[in-house]
Amino acid sequence: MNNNVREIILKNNKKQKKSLDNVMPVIFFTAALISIITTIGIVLTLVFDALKFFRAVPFADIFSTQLAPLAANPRFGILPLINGTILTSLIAMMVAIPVGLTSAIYLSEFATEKIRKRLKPIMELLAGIPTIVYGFFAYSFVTPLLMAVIPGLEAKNALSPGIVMGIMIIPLVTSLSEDAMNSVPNALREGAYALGSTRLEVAVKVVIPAAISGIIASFVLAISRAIGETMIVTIASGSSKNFTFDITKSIQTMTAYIVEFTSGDAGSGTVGYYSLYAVGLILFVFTLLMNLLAQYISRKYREEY
Amino acid sequence: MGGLPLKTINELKDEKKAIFSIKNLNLWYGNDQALKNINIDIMEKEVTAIIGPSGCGKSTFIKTLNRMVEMIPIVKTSGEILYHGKNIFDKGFGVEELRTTVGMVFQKPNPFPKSIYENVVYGPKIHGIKDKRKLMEIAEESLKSAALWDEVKDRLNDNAYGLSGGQQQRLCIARCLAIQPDVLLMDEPTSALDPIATHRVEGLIEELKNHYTIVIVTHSMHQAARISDNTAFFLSGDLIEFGKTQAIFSKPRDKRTEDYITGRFG
Amino acid sequence: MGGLPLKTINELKDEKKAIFSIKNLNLWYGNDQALKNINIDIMEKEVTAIIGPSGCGKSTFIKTLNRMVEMIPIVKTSGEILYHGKNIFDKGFGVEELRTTVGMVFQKPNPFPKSIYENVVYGPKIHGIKDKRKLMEIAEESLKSAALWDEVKDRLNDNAYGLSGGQQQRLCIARCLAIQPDVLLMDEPTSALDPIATHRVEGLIEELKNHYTIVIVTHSMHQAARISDNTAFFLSGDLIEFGKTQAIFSKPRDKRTEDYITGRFG
Amino acid sequence: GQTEDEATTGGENQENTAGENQDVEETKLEGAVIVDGSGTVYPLMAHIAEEYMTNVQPDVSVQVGRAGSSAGFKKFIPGELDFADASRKIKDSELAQLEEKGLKLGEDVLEFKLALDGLTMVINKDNDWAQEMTKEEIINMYLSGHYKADDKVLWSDIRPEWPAEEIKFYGPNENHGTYEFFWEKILDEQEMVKTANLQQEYSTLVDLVSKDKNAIAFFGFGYYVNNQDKLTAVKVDFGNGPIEPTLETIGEDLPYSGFTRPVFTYLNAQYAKEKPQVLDFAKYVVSPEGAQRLAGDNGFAPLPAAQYEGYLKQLEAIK
Amino acid sequence: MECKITKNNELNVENLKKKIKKRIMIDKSAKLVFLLSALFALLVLGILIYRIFTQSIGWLDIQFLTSKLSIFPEKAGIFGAIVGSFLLMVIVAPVTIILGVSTAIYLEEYSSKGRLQTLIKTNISNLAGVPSVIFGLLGLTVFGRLLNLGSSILAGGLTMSLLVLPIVVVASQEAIRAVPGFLRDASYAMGASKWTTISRVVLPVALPGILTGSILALSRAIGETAPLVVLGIPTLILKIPQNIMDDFTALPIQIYYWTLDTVLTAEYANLAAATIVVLLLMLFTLNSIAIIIRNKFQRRY
Ligand SMILES: Nc1ncnc2c1ncn2[C@@H]1O[C@H](COP(=O)(O)OP(=O)(O)OP(=O)(O)O)[C@@H](O)[C@H]1O
Ligand SMILES: Nc1ncnc2c1ncn2[C@@H]1O[C@H](COP(=O)(O)OP(=O)(O)OP(=O)(O)O)[C@@H](O)[C@H]1O
Ligand SMILES: [Mg+2]
Ligand SMILES: [Mg+2]
Ligand SMILES: O=P([O-])([O-])[O-]
Repeated sequence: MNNNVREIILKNNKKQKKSLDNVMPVIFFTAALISIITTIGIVLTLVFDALKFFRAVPFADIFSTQLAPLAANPRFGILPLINGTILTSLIAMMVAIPVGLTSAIYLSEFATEKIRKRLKPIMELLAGIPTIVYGFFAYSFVTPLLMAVIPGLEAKNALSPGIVMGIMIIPLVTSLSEDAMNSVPNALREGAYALGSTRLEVAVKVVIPAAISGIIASFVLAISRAIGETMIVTIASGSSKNFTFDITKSIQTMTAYIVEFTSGDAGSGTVGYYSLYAVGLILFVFTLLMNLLAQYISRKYREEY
Repeated sequence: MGGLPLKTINELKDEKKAIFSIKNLNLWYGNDQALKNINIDIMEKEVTAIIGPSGCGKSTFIKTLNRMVEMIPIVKTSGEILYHGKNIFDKGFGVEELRTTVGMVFQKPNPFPKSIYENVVYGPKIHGIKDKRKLMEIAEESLKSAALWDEVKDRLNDNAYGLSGGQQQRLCIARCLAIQPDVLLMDEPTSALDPIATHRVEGLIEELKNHYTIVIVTHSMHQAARISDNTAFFLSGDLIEFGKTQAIFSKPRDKRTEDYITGRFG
Repeated sequence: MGGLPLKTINELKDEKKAIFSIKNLNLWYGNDQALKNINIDIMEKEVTAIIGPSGCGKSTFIKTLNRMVEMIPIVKTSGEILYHGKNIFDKGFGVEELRTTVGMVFQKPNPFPKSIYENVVYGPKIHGIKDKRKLMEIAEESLKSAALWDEVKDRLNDNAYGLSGGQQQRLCIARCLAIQPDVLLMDEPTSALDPIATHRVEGLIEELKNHYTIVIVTHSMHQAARISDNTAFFLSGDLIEFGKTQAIFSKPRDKRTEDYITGRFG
Repeated sequence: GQTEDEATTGGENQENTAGENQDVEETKLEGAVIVDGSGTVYPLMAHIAEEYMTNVQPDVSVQVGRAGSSAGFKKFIPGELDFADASRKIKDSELAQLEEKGLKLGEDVLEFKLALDGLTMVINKDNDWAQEMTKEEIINMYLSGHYKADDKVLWSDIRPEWPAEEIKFYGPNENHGTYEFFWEKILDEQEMVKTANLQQEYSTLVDLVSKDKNAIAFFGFGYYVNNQDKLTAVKVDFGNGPIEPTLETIGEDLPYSGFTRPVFTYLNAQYAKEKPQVLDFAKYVVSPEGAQRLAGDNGFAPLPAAQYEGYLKQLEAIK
Repeated sequence: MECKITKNNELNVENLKKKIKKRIMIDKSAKLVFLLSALFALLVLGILIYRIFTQSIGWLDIQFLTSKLSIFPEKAGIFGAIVGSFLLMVIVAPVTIILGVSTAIYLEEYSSKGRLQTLIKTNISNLAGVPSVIFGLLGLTVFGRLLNLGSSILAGGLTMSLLVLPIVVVASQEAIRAVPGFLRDASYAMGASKWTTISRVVLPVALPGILTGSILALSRAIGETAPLVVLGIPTLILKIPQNIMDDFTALPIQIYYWTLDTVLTAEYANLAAATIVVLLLMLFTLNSIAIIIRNKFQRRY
């Protein structure tokens, strides 16, 4: 045996200060704080300037349908934006929920392993396409297509971005719903099959009710995504500030308002500039609540089995 | 049952015939053969017990009778299972129909996460019975037959997961009975239960055996001896011995059967 | 060895003294006490076997000796373990230092997913030895001591996961030896191995016992009897009997020890 | 077709100027020049910038934005820009803000008139009734409350023989000089119809009008002339019969003068002193190679050469 | 115990047989509908790729990839945007990976289960759901204005880093959690300190998972548009950026502006399509690398 290894090691250990071991945790902790600081940063950024807005504009005006932020006597009714956001999100959900859910049922209850293996990567691909590409697709393909079918459809409208947003969200709904269905114990399926159920009956009467909270959580998350989606609506919805429920008309969402405002005048301390942050704050709160709700619901369903 | 002219119990006893005729049944999981050339007749209105050490193919066999084994994609079968004279593997033979007349009770109670009532009427409902009153009738009758009625009649709308294990298992039996099957397949129905619950379920099975053809997998020799008319002993996929329970337990023909019954292995 | 003046084996035998003195050791996992008032002296350059039925606290005890048991946050201890006369639970006592001189071999071989060479020199490297030539020397020496050199000398840069289980276990031993510990703790080092690999590792341990203080947990009475100088028998956290192996195996003082050794339980 | 022609002429010009400029070029400059403001001026300025970067100073980075004239001034006043393009003259209020910062027009901030633009009323290609309108009709239709209290004006409100369909009013939003020109100079600062859909991007306006039979919008001639295949320009009757906006009719003394307006760029002369690339680009803009040559291509009527020469002299004085 | 004598005539064999046929029919049609629904995704993907690909034909060539931007479609190229996107990644990659992996190490190895850990975890999952345009506002206000970085690559990169940080954190956490405890034990038993164990055993083993997550984060960042638009990237910027303080344009920004101006210059649609093809190819490559890493380094223990 080579005798001096022990001595070298002991000597090294004596002089080796454990500085790294003391420093690294601090570094990591600091890094972990960055994420908290980011959240605080977002909240402060939004609240700070939004407060100026809320102080400058009477509450009644904020909850009006009149929006003309740049006019000589500006009006800051936020309802057109909220309405536009809800309208496009609703359309998106009307596409994403049926298609996403039925796809999930197919993948989880009907498809053979082989088909599942082929379809899932396609869903993943679809989920990985940047939203700007969907925006281009909405503008250059879906809108002209719809205009050919629906007379009176404006060149910029709520329908086309809504549909494309829905398509964009399908993979999210599908994969989260499928996860929820997969976590339903097989014993339940067996129980139902043994009673002579068809696959459809098992899916609809046993699996979906058992997975319902996970499925609903996926819907809520999808709504949150739709509310926060920016580029598709910016490109295809035309930024009209009218308060309308007509999906063939141009509308503006909260996100598109932020983009429009910043690509024009984001330079100064006007009320219009502060309105940007007020809208951002409302958007942030909206999506945060949705996310918390989704987390709450899905935590509940995890407890069930 | 089900469409057959009703007869008195005595008449039935005399005319007893095979409800299932299994002929040269082989079954593979992928490349592993789990059932090897099985030949058995399951007699109508009798109780057939399936015994054998763990992994010998008992569950596989019983799940083949209602084709539940096909839920596993890698399963391949050969041979015939004649049910009322018709091969259940035939193209034209619908598994939904088969499973409607051949009910199954699982090892672990698996009620749906719904109310007790909804659990029982699940079967009738999917088979198209919509009338509320009728459904309630069925629920009551089935729960009574499953000896559960008195315990749950005041809480039919409570979630089934609130029941004890033994109650859940009886609920699963009631759920089966609600669609009036001819045959009941039971895969170790009491092995997940505590002794008291086991006792109650065993009592129920002894009742049921007067009205149904029952195939029951069990690890308990006592259970097999007490309940069954016929016993089949499986060993690593082979049917080693099949015959009257009394005969098998008193003088088994095969040495391996004897070893198993006397607890020398398994 | 290690800093101590070299003596002949005879001299050592005469001067043997306790390298570990365990005094009134208690250990709790949360509220469950796993070790109850243990008192043992582990003698230098001897092999101490720890035996006892599953769950009796063998692993817990051996992991206490190098304070690995503290990796589990709910662990609480009381009492003293004197290592070379110093209490290892003292504030000033560095666990890294302790573990440098008290090596450990686990039940399941756990080489790093690195090359064979990197596995062996891991210890020297983290302890500050950088010289390539020196490291190579250490690797060769340790692998030779672990009776693995001939089998791996041509594939030192291959991944350790390409080795068989027995080879992996010997590699783990070599990895320990590379930092020249005083003590080797072994927790059922052969129980995850097939008979041939077990044989090889056992042979190695018999070699090593000439140079190291070894504490070995084992389920095999043969192994304990063959290898060890002293044996400690644990039963649900209590040290039932401790003494010369020969004495314990030939005439155990305690009835429970006898029952265990003769295979009547455990 | 349109753009291709433009592109090829652009290409030819580029070869010519490349040759000429080789002699002129003295020093290689680098750094950034930041231009923002008018969307009307944007195509012209972007064109000039590109020519400058390809042929004169390839290492200088001229960034051109199109936030709108007012938005441009809002960035120009605090010193974020080297140039602010504008499709209207700088307002007194903006001048006052500049003076607060110690910047005087004529000394620290230089105004260059670049060319003349004709404000053009555009309608859909399928609109075969409103191809000619009087100036009054145009004013009245855009005036809030003039025809309808809810501003849902029908074409038939203007002339009974026109279809009884609702007019869709479009225009650039208040960030834009074009909006202000229209509101101040044409509507005389009276309130505009509330139903008007005002947009940030001119491209969106072109798109909307080109696809809606009942749409009408107003913007610079350039955006019309480059999209003639998609839009129709309304011939405006200023009292002497309908006049079509063309490069021949737009001008202060020409028939379309009623809707003619100059377009500008404002230079921060302090930056021009500090940053040679800013000064150099400013010179290029007013040189014969710059606005003068490229105005026509982009739908602007050029000014007399003397005007540009004056600006060049002004710039030469800086150093 | 009651006998089952009351025979339910609705459950008689004939009746059942008829109903079962109907139910099977419904089941089969539902299966078809569900299949079509699942194939809808495939259909859309097909149309999207086909459309974009055909629109890009004739425009996507070496000249397009190596030229500067131009207002003239024939001359226009996206070299500047490619460099811009690349430099953006040069910021995003190290910042996100360092912050993300550090956070994951803290959460998995150092933090004790407690309120702070829960706070950080909830915070990260909520941060993942914040709309990207809000990150744009944050970037504009904090990096653009407060730190005076304007719309430089650095400002854009830092904004993007925060946006994709949760992806890296979550992926790294999973990778670190998947490192078996017996490897840690082996290291500790050799007298290794915590940091030594983490740096020499845990991180190398977790590396493939961390890399996969990081690549996915990058591919998200490379396609994000909204934060950059809000940050205020100029419409026309010809200069190829040289360093991280330069203003820049990136591939998605270019797609955005060209899409906006499609009505003005029809060929811009082709330029946008060609740029999308480039962007999608980049994403495809990144994702393939991630998949290859995932498959190649599948756990061996
Ligand atoms: N899903 C499956 N895939 C592959 N092999 C299986 C599957 N299910 C069972 N097997 C194999 O088939 C054989 C018979 O299994 P089976 O479950 O029928 O045994 P069993 O007699 O019911 O045992 P136990 O008493 O433990 O329930 C076993 O060797 C088992 O490993
Ligand atoms: N991490 C832990 N947390 C809580 N209790 C534990 C933990 N590890 C062990 N125990 C308990 O401590 C007691 C002793 O366990 P230990 O692992 O030391 O037994 P053992 O003698 O090594 O058994 P075996 O022969 O099975 O390895 C057991 O009752 C066990 O349940
Ligand atoms: Mg079984
Ligand atoms: Mg142990
Ligand atoms: O964009 P404007 O030219 O109208 O300011």
